[in-house]
Amino acid sequence: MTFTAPALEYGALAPMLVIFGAAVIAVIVEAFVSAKLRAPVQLSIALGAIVLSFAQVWRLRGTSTATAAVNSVVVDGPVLFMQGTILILAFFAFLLIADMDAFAAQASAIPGSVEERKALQVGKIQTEVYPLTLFAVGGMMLFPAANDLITLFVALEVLSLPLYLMAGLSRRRRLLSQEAALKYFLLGAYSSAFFLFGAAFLYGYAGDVSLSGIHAAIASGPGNDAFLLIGMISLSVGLLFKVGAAPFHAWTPDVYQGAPTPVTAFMAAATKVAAFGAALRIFYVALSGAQWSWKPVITAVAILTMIVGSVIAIAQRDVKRMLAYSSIAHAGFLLTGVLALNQEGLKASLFYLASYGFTTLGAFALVTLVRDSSGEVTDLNRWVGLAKRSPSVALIFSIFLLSFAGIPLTAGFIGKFTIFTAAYDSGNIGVVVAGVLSSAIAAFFYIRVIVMMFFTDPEEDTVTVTIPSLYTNLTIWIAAIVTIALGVFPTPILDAIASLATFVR
Amino acid sequence: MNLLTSMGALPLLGALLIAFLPAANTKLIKQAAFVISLLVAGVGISAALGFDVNKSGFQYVEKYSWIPALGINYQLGVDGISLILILLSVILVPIVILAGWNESENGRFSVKTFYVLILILETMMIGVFAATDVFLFYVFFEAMLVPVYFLIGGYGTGARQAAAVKFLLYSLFGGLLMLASIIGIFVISGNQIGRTFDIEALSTLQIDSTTQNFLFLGFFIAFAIKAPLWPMHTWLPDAAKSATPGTSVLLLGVLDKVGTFGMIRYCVELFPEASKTFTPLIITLSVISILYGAFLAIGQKDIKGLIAFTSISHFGFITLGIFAMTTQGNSGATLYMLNHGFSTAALFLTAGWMISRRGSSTISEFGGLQRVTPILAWSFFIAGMSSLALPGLSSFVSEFLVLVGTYTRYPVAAIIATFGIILAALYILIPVQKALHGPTTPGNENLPDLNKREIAAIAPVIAVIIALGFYPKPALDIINPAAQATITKAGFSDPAPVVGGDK
Amino acid sequence: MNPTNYLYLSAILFSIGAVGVVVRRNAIVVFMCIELMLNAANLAFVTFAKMNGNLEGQVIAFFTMVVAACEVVVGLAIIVTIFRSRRSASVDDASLLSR
Amino acid sequence: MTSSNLVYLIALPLFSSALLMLLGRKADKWGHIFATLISTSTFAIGAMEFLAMRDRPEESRAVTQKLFTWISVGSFNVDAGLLLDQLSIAFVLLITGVGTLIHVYSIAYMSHDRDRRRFFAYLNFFIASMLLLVLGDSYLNLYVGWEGVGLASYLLIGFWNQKPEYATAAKKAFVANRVGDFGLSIAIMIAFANFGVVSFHGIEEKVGGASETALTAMGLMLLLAATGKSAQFPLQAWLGDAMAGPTPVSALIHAATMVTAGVYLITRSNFVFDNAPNAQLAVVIIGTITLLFGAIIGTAKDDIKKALAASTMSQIGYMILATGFGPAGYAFAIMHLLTHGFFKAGMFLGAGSVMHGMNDEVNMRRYGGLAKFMPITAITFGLGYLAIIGVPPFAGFYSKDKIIETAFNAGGVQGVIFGSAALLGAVITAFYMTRVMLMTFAGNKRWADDAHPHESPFLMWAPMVVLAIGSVASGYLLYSGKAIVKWLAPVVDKHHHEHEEFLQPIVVTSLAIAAVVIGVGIALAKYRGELAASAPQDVSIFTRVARRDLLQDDANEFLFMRPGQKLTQVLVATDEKVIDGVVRGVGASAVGSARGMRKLQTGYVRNYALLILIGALVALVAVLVVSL
Repeated sequence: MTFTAPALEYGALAPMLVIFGAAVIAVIVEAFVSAKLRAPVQLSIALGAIVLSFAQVWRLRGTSTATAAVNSVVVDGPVLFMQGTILILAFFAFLLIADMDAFAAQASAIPGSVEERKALQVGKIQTEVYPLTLFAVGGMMLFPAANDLITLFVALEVLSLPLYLMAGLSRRRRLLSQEAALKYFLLGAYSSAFFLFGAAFLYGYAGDVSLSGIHAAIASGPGNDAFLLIGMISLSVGLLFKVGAAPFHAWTPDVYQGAPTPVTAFMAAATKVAAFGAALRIFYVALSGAQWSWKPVITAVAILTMIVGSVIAIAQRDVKRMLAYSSIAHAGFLLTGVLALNQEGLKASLFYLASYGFTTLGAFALVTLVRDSSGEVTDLNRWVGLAKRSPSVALIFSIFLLSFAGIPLTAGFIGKFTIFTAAYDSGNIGVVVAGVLSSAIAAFFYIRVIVMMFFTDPEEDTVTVTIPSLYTNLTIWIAAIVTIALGVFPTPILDAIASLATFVR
Repeated sequence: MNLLTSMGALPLLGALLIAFLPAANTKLIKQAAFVISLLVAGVGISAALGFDVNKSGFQYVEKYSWIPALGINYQLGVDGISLILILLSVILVPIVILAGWNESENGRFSVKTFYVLILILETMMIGVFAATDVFLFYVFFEAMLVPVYFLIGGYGTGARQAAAVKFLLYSLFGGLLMLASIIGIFVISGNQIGRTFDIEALSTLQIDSTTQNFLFLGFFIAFAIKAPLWPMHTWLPDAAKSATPGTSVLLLGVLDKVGTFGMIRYCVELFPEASKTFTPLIITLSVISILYGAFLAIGQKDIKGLIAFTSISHFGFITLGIFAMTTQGNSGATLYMLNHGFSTAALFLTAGWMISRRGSSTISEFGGLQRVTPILAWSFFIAGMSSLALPGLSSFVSEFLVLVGTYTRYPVAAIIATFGIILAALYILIPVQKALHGPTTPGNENLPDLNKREIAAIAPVIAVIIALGFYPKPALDIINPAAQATITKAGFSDPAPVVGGDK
Repeated sequence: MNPTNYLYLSAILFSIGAVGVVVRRNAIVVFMCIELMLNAANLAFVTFAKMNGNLEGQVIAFFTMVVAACEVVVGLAIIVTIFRSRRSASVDDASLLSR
Repeated sequence: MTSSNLVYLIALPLFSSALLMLLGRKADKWGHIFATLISTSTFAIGAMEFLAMRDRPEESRAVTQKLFTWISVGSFNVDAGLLLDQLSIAFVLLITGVGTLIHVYSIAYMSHDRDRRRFFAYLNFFIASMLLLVLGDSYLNLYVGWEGVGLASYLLIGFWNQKPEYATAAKKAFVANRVGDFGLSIAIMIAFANFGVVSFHGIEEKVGGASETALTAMGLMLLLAATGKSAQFPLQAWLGDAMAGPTPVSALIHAATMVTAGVYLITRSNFVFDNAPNAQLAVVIIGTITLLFGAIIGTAKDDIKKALAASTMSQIGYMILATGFGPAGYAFAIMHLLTHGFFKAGMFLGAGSVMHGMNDEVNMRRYGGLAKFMPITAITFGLGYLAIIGVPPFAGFYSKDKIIETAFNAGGVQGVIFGSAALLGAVITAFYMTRVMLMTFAGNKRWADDAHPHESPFLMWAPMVVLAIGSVASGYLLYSGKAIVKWLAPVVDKHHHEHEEFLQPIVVTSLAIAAVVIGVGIALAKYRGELAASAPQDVSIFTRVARRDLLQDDANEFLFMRPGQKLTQVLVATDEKVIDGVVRGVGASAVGSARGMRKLQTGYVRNYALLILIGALVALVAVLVVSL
C-alpha cells in the first residue's frame, strides 16, 4: 500500500491558512514578547492577518469554484461571501477587544483574590484572547466551507473551544463570566456529541462522509432510512444548538450575558454566520433530497424559535439578555431561509447574515459604552432616560433596534423581506405568517427600550456614557452606517450575492 | 428634478437646514419651518394647477431603479386621489405650524427637534401618497410612524408614552400583516410577469381567489387599523387625546387617510375579486363605525377624545363610500378625505386653543365661551357644523355623495348610515352647548380671544370649508376620473336608475 | 456477530451519557458523560466503517479522540477555574445567570 | 324662461349676514338698518318678479336660473339652480314681506340688546336660507336651504344661550330637525336611485315609470322631513321650547315661514304624493293628529308664546292635512299658510309687544285687562284672533273653511272622520284663542307690582298694523274668484279635475261657524271675569297631561333619550373594557407568557441539557413516526 500525499490547493485555502498561521504566531508571541509590547503586537498581528486573509478572499472572488484538500473543503461563492463577512466582523471585533478594559487581568486568578488585585495594580494584561479569537475565526471560516463530516466536526470544535474560554475572560463580574464559560462549554460539548453521533449515522447511511456522497445516497435511496433519520436529527441538534434555535437555545442568554461584551459581540455576529453557513450547506447540499422528512421538524423549530425569542425577550430586564433573545428570534427568521431550499433562500440568508452581523456587532459594542463606576451597566432600568444624557448613543442604539425590528430603510428590513419572500416563494406561507406575527411581538420590546431611553425620566443618575475609544467608536459608526446603507442601497451587496450564491455540490 | 421628488425633498432639506440652526433661537427655527412648509405648499398647489384633469392614469410620473435585484423602483406619480391627499398634506402643515406656534415648547425634546420631525413627516406624507411602487409605499408607510411616534410621545400631554407606543405597535402590527401580503403579491408577480412592485403592473396579475382573499386581508387589516375602522380603532382616541393639537391634525387629517387611500389604491385596485367577497363585511364594519363612533363621541368627556371618535364615525363613511363601488361613493369618499382633513383640522386647532387657554381638555370645564372669546367660539362652531356635514359646508357634499352612492347599491346600509347625521347633531351640539353656551364658567371670564396669528391659521381652513361646500367642482374634477378608473378596475359600473332613459 | 448490535450498544452508551449529563451534578462527572457520548459516536463510526467496508469511519474515530482530548483541556481549565472561585464543582451552584 | 335676478334674492341677505358677522362690533351702529334695507330690497325684487310673472301667460310664468354646476359625479349631476314659479313666488313674497316687517319691528324690540347686530345678521341669514329653500330647483338645493333655516332657527332660539335652558331648547330644535333631515336625505337617495336625477323637473318627468312602492317610500320620507321642520306629530316637541328665542323670531321663523316649509315640501313634491296614495293617507293622518294635538296643548298653556306655538302646530296640522288630499287641497294648504302667516305673525308680534310692556312676562295669569293700556296691540291682536278662529270674513275663515270642506269631500268614512276632526279642531281653536284673548286683554289686573304696561313704540306697532290688515283682507283677496287655486294650478294641479262634493259648501261653512260659536262660548263661560294670578293645581289628569305637551317630551325621553344615554354609557364602557380590553389583553398575555416562558430559563445547566435532550427526542420521534 503506497501512501500518496494529498494535493493541497494552497491558493484556495489561503484565507484560512493565513488566519491559522497568524493564530499560531500569536501563541508564540504570547509566550515570548514582553508584556508591555504584547498587546499592540497581538493586535497588529490579528488585524494584519485579517486584512491579508480578506485580500485572499477578494482574490478568489472571481475564480471558478473549487474543492480543495481532497474534496474536504469547498471554496465556492457562498463560502467566500461568508468568509469575507466573518473576516470583516472579526476585524471590528478585534477593535472592540483592543479596548482591553473588558478582560480579566489574569483569567486563572481567583476572583477577588490578592493575586488578582496585584495583577490589576501592576496593570498586567493577558492577551490570550487574541490567539483564541484568531483560532475561532479560522474555525468559523472553515465551518461553512467544510465539505465532509470530518471537516465539519473539526471546524465546529475549532470555532467552539476558543469561544468557551473567551466567555470566561471577563474582568468584572467574573463569577458570572466563569459560569457562562462553564455552561457554554458543557452544553456546547453536549451538543457536539449529538452532532458527532448524527454524523456517525449519516455516515452509516451513506457509506460516505462527503456531503455530495450523502446527497447521492439519498438520491439513489438504497440505505436504511432509520439511519438517515437518526443521523439527520442528531446532526441538526448540534447545528441548531450553535445557531441558538429553540429548544436548544437556553445557553444563549446566559452566555451572552456572562461573557465579556466584546466577545459576546463577536460570538453573536460571527458564530451565527458560520453556523448558518454550515447549516445551509448541509441542508441544501447534503440533505435536500430528504426534505420531506426534515422540513416539518425544522419548520416547527423555526416557528418555535421565533416565538420563544420574541416572547421571552419581552420579560427581559438586562440589555444583553434581551439582545440574546433577539438573536434567538433572528435565528428563527434565518431558519426560514434554510427552509426555502431555493436560490432565493440562499441569497436572502447570506444577506440577512451579513446585515444582522453588523447590526449585532454594533449593538453590543454600544453596550460597552454605558457604564457606571463598576463597569458596564446592562440593567435596562438604568438605561432609562439615556437619550437625555447622550442623545447620539440613544439614537444609534435605536437605529440598531429598528433594524432588528425590521423597520424599512434599515438593513434588517431588507433582510427580513428577502428571506420571507424566499420562504413564501417556496410555499412555506405558514412560516412567513408566523414570522410576521412574531416580528410584531418583537417590535414590542425593541420599542420598549426606545421608549425607556427617550421618554422616561431616570430615577437615579449614576450611569455615564463613556467617551468611546477610537476603536469602539469606529466600530459603532461603521455598524450604524452599514445598517442604514444596507437598508437604503442594498443593491451592491445583493448583486454581489447574486453573482456568488451557488453552492457547489 | 421632477416635481414630486422636489416636493418631497424640499421639507427633508428643510429639516436638514433647521438641524443646523442654533437651537436657542427658537423663533428663527419656527419661522424657517413655516417658510419651508409654505414653499412646499406652493409646489403642491402648482402641481395641482398643472394637473391635467382630462388625462387618465398617473401624472408627474418618475421612475428610477432603486434595488434592481428585487425589482424595486423609486417610482412616483399621482392620480386625482393621491394628488388631492398630497394637496391636503402640504396645505395643512404650514397651518399646523402656524396654529401651534408654541406647541413645541413644553416637549421632552427641543423645539428644533419638533420642527425637524414635522418636516420629515411631511416628506413621508408626500411620499406615501405619491409612491406607485408598492415597496416604496410600504417604506414610507412604516417610516412615517417614527416621526409621529416621537411627536406624540415627545410633545404630547397626559399618558403620551403609552399612547405613542400603542399607536406604534398597532400600526406596526398592521404593517407587518401588510408586509406578508406584499411578499405574497411580489412572489406571484415573479411567477407571472417578472418580479415587480409597480402597482399598474401588479393590477394585471391573475390571482386565484383564495390567495387573493388572504392577500387582500393583509392589506385591509393594515389599512383598517390606520383608518381606523371599528373594532381596530382603540389606539386613535388615546393618541389623539395625548398628542398636541397640531400633531393630532396631521394624525387624523392626513396619516389616517393613508388607510382609506390604501383601501382604494391597494385593496380595491389590486384585488378586485377579494374586494367583492369582503364587501358585505366591510360595509357592515363601516356602518358600525359610523354609529359606534358617533355614540362614543356623544359619551366623551374629553374634547379631544370626542373629536377622535367623530373621526372614527367619519372614517366609517369613507370606507362605506369606497366599498359601495359606485362612482359617487368613491368620489365622495375621496372628497370626504379632503374635507375631513380640513374640518378635523379646524376642530382640533380650535379645541387646542381652548384647551391651552383653560389648561384642561374636559368639556365641562368650559362654558359660555361665546361671550368671552367670540372668534374662537365661532371658529369652533363652524368647524363643528362642518363636522356634522351642514349643507353649504364642504363635508356635506362628500357625505351626501357617499350616502347616495351607497344607496344605489346597498340601500339598507345607506339608510342605517344616515342615522349618523342625527347622532352627528348630538355629538357636535352637546359640546357646543357645554363649552360655548350657558353661563361663563368661573375662572374663564378673562380668557383671551384668538390673536392675529391664530386667526391667520384658522381663516384659510374655514375659507376652504365654505368654498368647497359651495363650489366643490375643482376638487371633484381632479377626483372624478381617478374614482371612475378605480371602479372600472374593480370591475363595477354604477347601477342604472330604475326609471331609465333621459327624456 | 451482527454489527447492528454494536450500534445498539452505541445507542445505549450514548443514551447513558445523555441522561447522565442531565442527572448528575458534579461538573467532572457531567463532562465524563459527554466523553461517553463522544465515544459512543466513535463506536458507531467504527461499526459503520465495518458495515460499509471503508476506512473513513475509523479515521474519524481518531479525529474524534484528538478533538475530545482538546475538549478535555479546555473543559478542565474551565472547571478548575470555577472550582477555585467557588470551592464547588457542582453545576447547580453555577446558576447566577438565570434572569 | 331664465332670469338672472333670482340669485340676488339669496345673495344679498347672505352677503349682508356675512358682512355683519365679520365686521363684528364695528357694525353695531348701523347693522340693523343695513339688514333691514337688504331685507326690504329682497322684498322689492320679489315684488317685481311677481308683477312680471303675473303679466306673463300661465305656461311661461316659471323662471329658472342656473348658477353653476354644483356637484357632478358620474351620473349624479346637481346644478346650483333656482326655480321661481307660482308656488315659490307666494313664499318669496311671504318670506320677504313678513321678514321685512319683522326686521322693522326688531329694530325697536331689540334696541336694548348689546348683540342686536348679531341678531340682524342671523335674521338675514335666515331670509337667505329660506329663500334658497323655496327657490332651489332640486331636492338637494332645497336641502341646503332646509338645513340653513334649521341652523338659523338654532342660532336664534339660542340667541340668549347664556341661559342654559335656552341653549338646550336650541339644541333640541336642531336635533328634531335633523331627524326630519334624515327623511329628506333618504328621500333624495330614493329619488336618485329611481330616477337618476334629483331635480323637481327631472323627477316629475320620469315619475310615471317608478313603482308605487318606491314613491310611497319616498313620500313617507318626505313626510318625515316635513314633520321635523313643521313640528308635526311625532316631532313637534321642539316647537314649544323654541319660544326661548326672541319674540320676533317666533313670529317669523316659528310661525310664519320656516315651520311651514314642510307644507311647501309636500306641495312641491305633489308629483310624488299624487302617485302614492298610501303616503298621502299618512300625510292626512299626521296632519289630523297634529291639528288636534296642538289645539289640545293650546288649551292648557299659560305661557302666551307657548299657547301661540301650540296654535301654530295645530294650524300647520290643517295645512298638512290639506296637502294630503292632493290637488284638491294643495291650493288651500298654501292659502291657509299665507293667511296664517299674516295673523299668526301679527299675534306673535302682539305677544312681543305685551311682553315688551310687561317686563318680558309671558305668563298670561300675570296679565289681565291689558286692552286699556295697549290699545293698538289689543286691536291688532284681536283682528288676528278673529282671523284664526275663522270668523267671516276674516282671512282664516276662508282658508280653514276650505280645508274642512276638502276633508269632508275626500269621500267615504275617511272624509267624515277627517272632516269631523278638522271641525273639532276648529272648536278647540276658538276655545283656546278666546282664552288667550280673555286672559291677556280682558278681566282683572294680575300683574306684578313693578310692571308698568304701556303701548309699544311706533316701529313695533306699525308692522303689527300691517299684519292686522293682512289678517283681515288676505283671505278674501286670495279666494276671490278662486285666485289662488287658479294661480297655483299649473304647479300643483295640472289635470284640473273637478271634485265631487260630499257636503254642500254652505253646509260646511255653517258647521264651521257653529264650531266657532261653540268654542268661543265655552271659553267665555270659563274665563270671563276674575281669574287667579297663578294656575290652579287641583286640575284633572287631562289638563295636567295637556300642560305637559301631551307627554311628548316624556315619551321621547322614555323611548329615545334614556335608551340612547344608556346605550352610550354601555358603549363607552364596552370600548374601554371589552374592545380596548382585548387589545390590552393581547399585550398582557404576551407579557404573561413571556414571564411564564422565562421560567424555563432556570439557570441550571442540567435543565438546559434536559431541554436539548427532550427537543432531540421529540424531533426524532416525530420524524420516525411520520416517516417510517
